[in-house]
Amino acid sequence: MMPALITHAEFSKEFYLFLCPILFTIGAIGLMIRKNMIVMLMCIELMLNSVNLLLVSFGNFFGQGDAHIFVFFIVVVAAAEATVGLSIILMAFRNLRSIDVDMFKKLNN
Amino acid sequence: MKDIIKENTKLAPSFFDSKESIDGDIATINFGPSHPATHGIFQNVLRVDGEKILSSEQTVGYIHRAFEKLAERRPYNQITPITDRLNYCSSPINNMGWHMTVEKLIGAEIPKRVEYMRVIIMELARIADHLICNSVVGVDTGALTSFFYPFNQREKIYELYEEVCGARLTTNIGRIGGFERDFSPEFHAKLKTFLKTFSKEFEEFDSMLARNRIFMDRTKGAGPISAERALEYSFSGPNLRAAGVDYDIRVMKPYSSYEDFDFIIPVGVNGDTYDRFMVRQEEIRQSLHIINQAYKNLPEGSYKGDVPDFYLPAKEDVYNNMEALIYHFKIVMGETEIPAGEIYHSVEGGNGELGYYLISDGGRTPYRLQFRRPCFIYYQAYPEMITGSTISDAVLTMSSMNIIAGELDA
Amino acid sequence: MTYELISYILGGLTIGSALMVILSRHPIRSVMYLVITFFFISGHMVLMNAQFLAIVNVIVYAGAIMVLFLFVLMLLNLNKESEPKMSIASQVAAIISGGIFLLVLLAALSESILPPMPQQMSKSIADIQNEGLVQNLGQLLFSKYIVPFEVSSILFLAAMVGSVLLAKREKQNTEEL
Amino acid sequence: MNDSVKKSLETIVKDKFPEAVFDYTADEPSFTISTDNMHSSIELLKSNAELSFQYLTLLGAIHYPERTGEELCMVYHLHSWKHNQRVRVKAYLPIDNPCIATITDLFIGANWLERETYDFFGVQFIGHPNLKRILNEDDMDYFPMRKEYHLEDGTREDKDDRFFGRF
Amino acid sequence: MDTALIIEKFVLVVILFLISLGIAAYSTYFERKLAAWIQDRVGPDRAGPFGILQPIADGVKMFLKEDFTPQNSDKWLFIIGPGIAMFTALITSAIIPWGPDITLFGRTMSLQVTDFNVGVLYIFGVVSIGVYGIMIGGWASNNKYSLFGAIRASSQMISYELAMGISLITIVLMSGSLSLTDIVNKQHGMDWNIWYQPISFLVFFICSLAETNRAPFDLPECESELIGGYHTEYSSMKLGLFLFSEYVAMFVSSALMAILFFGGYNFPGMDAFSGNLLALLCVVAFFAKIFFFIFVIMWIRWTIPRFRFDQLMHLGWKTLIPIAIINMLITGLVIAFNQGWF
Amino acid sequence: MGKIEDLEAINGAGYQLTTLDKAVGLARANSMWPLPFATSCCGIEFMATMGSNYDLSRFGMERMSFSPRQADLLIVAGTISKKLGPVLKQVYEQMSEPKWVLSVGACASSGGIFDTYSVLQGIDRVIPVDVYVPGCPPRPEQIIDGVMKIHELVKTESLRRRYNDEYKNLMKTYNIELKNDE
Amino acid sequence: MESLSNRKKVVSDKPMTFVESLYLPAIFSGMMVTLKHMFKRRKTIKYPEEQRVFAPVYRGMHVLKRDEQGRENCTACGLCAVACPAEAITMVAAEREKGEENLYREEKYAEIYEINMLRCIFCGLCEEACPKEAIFLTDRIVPTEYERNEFIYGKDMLVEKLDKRIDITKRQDTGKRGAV
Repeated sequence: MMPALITHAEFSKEFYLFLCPILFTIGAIGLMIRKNMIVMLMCIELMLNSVNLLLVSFGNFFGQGDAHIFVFFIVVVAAAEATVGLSIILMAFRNLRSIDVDMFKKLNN
Repeated sequence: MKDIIKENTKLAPSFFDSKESIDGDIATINFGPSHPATHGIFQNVLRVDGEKILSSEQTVGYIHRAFEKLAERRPYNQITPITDRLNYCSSPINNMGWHMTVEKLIGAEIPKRVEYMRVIIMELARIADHLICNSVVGVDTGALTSFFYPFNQREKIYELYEEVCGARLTTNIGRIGGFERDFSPEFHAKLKTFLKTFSKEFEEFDSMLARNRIFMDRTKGAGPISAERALEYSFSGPNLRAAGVDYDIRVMKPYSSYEDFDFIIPVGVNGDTYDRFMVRQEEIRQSLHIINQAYKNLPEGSYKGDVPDFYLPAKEDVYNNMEALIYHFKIVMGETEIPAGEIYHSVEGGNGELGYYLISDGGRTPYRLQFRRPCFIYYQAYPEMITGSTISDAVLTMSSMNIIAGELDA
Repeated sequence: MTYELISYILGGLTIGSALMVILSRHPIRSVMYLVITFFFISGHMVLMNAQFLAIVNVIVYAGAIMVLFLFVLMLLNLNKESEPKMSIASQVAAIISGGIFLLVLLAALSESILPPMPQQMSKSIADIQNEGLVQNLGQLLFSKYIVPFEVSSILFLAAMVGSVLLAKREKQNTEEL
Repeated sequence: MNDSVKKSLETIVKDKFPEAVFDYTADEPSFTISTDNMHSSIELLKSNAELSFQYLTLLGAIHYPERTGEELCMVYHLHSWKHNQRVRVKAYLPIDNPCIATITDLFIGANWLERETYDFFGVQFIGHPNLKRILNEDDMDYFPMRKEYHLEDGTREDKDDRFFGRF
Repeated sequence: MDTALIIEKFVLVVILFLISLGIAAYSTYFERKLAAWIQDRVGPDRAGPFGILQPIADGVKMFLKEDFTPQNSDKWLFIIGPGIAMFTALITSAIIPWGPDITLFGRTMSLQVTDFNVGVLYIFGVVSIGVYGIMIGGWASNNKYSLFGAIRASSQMISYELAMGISLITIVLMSGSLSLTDIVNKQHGMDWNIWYQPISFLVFFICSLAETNRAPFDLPECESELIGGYHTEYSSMKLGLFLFSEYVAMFVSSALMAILFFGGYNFPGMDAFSGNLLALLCVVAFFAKIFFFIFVIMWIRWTIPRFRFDQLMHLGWKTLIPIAIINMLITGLVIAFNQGWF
Repeated sequence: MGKIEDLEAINGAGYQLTTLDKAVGLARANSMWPLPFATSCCGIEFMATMGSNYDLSRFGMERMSFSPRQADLLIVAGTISKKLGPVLKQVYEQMSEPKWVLSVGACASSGGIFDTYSVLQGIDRVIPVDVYVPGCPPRPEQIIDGVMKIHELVKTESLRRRYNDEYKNLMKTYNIELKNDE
Repeated sequence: MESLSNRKKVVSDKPMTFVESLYLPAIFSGMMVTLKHMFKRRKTIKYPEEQRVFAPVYRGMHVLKRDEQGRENCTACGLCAVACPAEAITMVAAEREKGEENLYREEKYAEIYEINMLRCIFCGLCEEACPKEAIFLTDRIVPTEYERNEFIYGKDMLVEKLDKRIDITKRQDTGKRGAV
């Protein structure tokens, strides 16, 4: 059995309280500045993952297994979301020949 | 340098083209000229959607060697080496087809023994040809070992050629009027062992592929062509028989005493790669059967016919006999009397109906010699056969059609 | 102390690679950087003894989702120039709003620093250490969270059917090509 | 050769194309026909139920430079499954205007053979779907199988023709 | 953490690394020899006695070959492609238990870099990122054949991962642990998993052939169709890494097959020994099993034809996955029955 | 024309092969991956050379590299027509250094029997050739002889061959650009 | 289509049996075949060390024969050059001078006799064309060379050396025309 690397006493939860919001913000900024839909979807995955990390750190700190379960479900949902999102992008590409978000304005017409 | 290769010649695209040309789903692939699956050199430009082939465009002529022009400039005896290089997998058939054409032109009587000897050599050549085709089908399905086992058998056939004529591949075997020498005792010994051992080792090769499900799945339905379509394309040989038409020159227009032998014509059903493979496999067995018959009934007699206009006199005669010396000179210089006329003679080559359309004006060289090259004629059906199938099928179809570049490009 | 150092270094790398995700022009590079980011995040999880989740993170995100992204990008085969650049102004605006968002987040989370120490909880330290281990997760998943677990499988099914339907090309479309 | 086939061939063809000239001296029966009637005669040979020459064995051209006005000779070899019999159809074309109707509509397999004939002799097949050079390079500016052109490549260095008056 | 442990692990890692590379190098030699034997030939015999220096010659040649980067390709990705392939092939060996503990210099050392308690999942993680190397390499080459190879490789590996995972669940069910050490220890003596799970083994075996791109699943690089597949544009040592990683992966997957189904380092009659002798014999037994599997994989390659792409997909999705699922269900039922759930 | 380097000249100019050069030469000689540019008859005989009876793999050559990038030895077996000349040149240019060329058979080496308007009279008009193998087609023994001649060349060649002026000049006469120059 | 020959037999319509559809039996039987080959005798002839025996009639490198007294047989009639389809033979004839009777058998001899071995296709037509039994193809193979011009073999390479006579009697016996 592998020894636990971080015991409770050594764990610095504050660090993760900074790290995860930063990651989340990077994802959010990416969502705003990129126009490639696939990259945007990737930014969403990044944001989800930062939340995962935060949940794990909290779970570890508070000794609650439920946090891990939440992460598990988030992963499940992210997987489903990615598949559906990608297939939508694929279909949009087939029709519009581009994966630029601005091209979606065409759909209005 | 510049005058040899025109610098402005559009470079024939090789397979190293970037993927920039992929437009969404549809990509254009240069299948050749230098691609491992094109045994020989020719090019197919495929438009593919994923792995599915939408259309194909062929370019041939990469080893065009001007056989027909060359044949107009060479005396009859010197054309035999040229025919070697048509379908080089079975050059004896080409050689003998040419000899028979000339014999037909001058109306020579050929002894039965020569005809039987020719049958033996030609059927050996057919075995060699089909072995190489089927082994390559095996290689293209990925069974690399199936290349080596048939090739070992081919090596034995090479040895047999070597005993008769002194060369392995481009045999220049036989002469107009017969053979240059009788079968040597070594040849007899080697042929006997060959006949004894070949069948067993061949069945071993057959057992590795013929009923293997992976192989069957790969080849069944790959590159099919219906009998009607095949006939419109003027298919011949094993590829036509795979589509279910039992057209075989050996039976339809027997030459060289083929009417004496009992053999069946294997046919397929769908004309797909599996059918072609199986037809060739069975033809190998039938060829072996024919060789057995011919060898058993090999008549006694001379190994050459009485063709004084083409067959060189014996060296002793040249020394001792003035007439023979004159004939010798005349034959070599190509000044013997040759009737004018036109002849079409065809033999069942490794790939199908190999025809020689010879027009003679009585001169030293043929006035015009056109080869009916079966590959050239049926390769044009290739795009139709592969459209709608996958790249893997295209590779298999190519190898199972046995396109020989030398024959294709003349 | 060692572990803190490791986690700081990992954290720096995580942020760096996450930045590269949004900064690289080429989508395939973005994918690669994102994969690396996921690895670093998994590294954090391993540090926190959540090995199961770390591996699941790698398998699902790096091994499946990102491969899918890569696959789609390869199939579409977009050229580098295909993505139009945003105007500098809107980029600056996005960064500023992002920064403000970060500040809000940090402020909100700093409130959440609560002092419930593990000693006050009923569990022993050994229990906490094994929290992320697969046995405990399994126990929880198949007892307390059995209903969500089953529901998630339905979600997957729905996603699968949906994406197949979406990505399937219509018949006449194929004939056109 | 079966005489009845020969006879019926001659009657059927002569019936439709009285100008056809039959020749039985060669190994296969052959007849010469005018260029304009070539396509229809082949169609007749193919579609006539009694003859049914349904297999195109070969087609090609021959160049006779001394025959002024009909330098090129087109030869079609057809095969009949029914009678196991071949027939040769010939037509002569002038070299200045070597045009003949294509038979690709009757036999798909004629496509490349006609392209090859064009490549070698410059015969123009009217109605051919894709008449361009097949074996030689596209930008070749002559038709190499015509008798006046050389076989040899000019760049060969290691041959010395002085000795035996090579042809 | 004690320094001795770190040194011990470091030494172990280096040894493992060398062993993996050495075995991979000599697998190429052995494969050539084996192919030759199968094909009635003698194989390489001119580089050194019996040609044993052949892999070294190949390696030296490849190192000094011109390193070519195609135009318009993504240089960064072009370089890391083979790196990833090699990296993923090598890191699996970290969790493989090579033998029981040995005692050296008064220390008890485990012949395993680390006993990861989710070892089986770790294997999946590594396998699932293994596809990146080929995909990235094939894409970055800027060549259509490479791209085809890459797409084939990725779809093939993703598809076969599933069946592989499901087939492994039976093993996990039977041993009740995700740790490879536990799985090995459960199979003491001759009590190997293969006797209970032959179908699982078959599925796993086929899938590992597919995952390592070995025949009959070598479509990504099949020469007759795609020239070199994903590595068409690679030359020099980058190509070497690609080719090498295939052999390392073959070595590692043979090790996994030995561990999961053939008792790892267990061998019949092992109770008669103890201590370091036992460990030594165990390691020998383990390597014997690994070599046997390497031999079988090569033997298969030189015998049978390869699948077509769609047939490969059909085999994966329509045959192997259902078989694996049914097998898993039956195993689960039997285990439940044995535990008295019914 | 033909041989890439005149060995005498290199050695005579005081350029000594170092031990490293020798070792590398030995390694390269024993691991030549051929690119068979087989067009016709000689290709079949080349296959016979690969077959069990002759077994090219004894020289470490059984791994065919159909991708020029990975090949060390271009084996041109068969007729090269003028139409194919540019393709051959392109394949040669695509090969990465160091590379050697073996011209197998009469057709590739000199045009052989086909002294015709469409056939290139020897591939040395397009790419430099190291070793010529006579025969039409050559026996496998001759092909092996040719391969061993190439080996001799490889063993005695310096590591820096592509940087010397002679090589550069040779390439210039063929209008082949040297890429990736360091 | 009806049968044309009444000899046809369909060979590829055997349906797949259930056992065959299981993949494994065929794979195993194939593997058994390859396993058997693993223990067979190797067919390889290790060429430079071992030589394969050529047929006595093998058409390899040419030789210009001398007769028993060591005189060259060739009379420079040029038939071989005419008979050569590859046009690889070049010769220049010269008259035999007084005192050279021990060198040349006939009154004329070839002053220059060159065969371009790179052009030669070893068809053996020159040997047949020769009326004086002067040129023969032997079972030696032509060595490979680095330079193209090394392949033009002059008389120094072709004429057999007096101290190293090349035995072609076996070839002559086997190939003798007229000996039925």
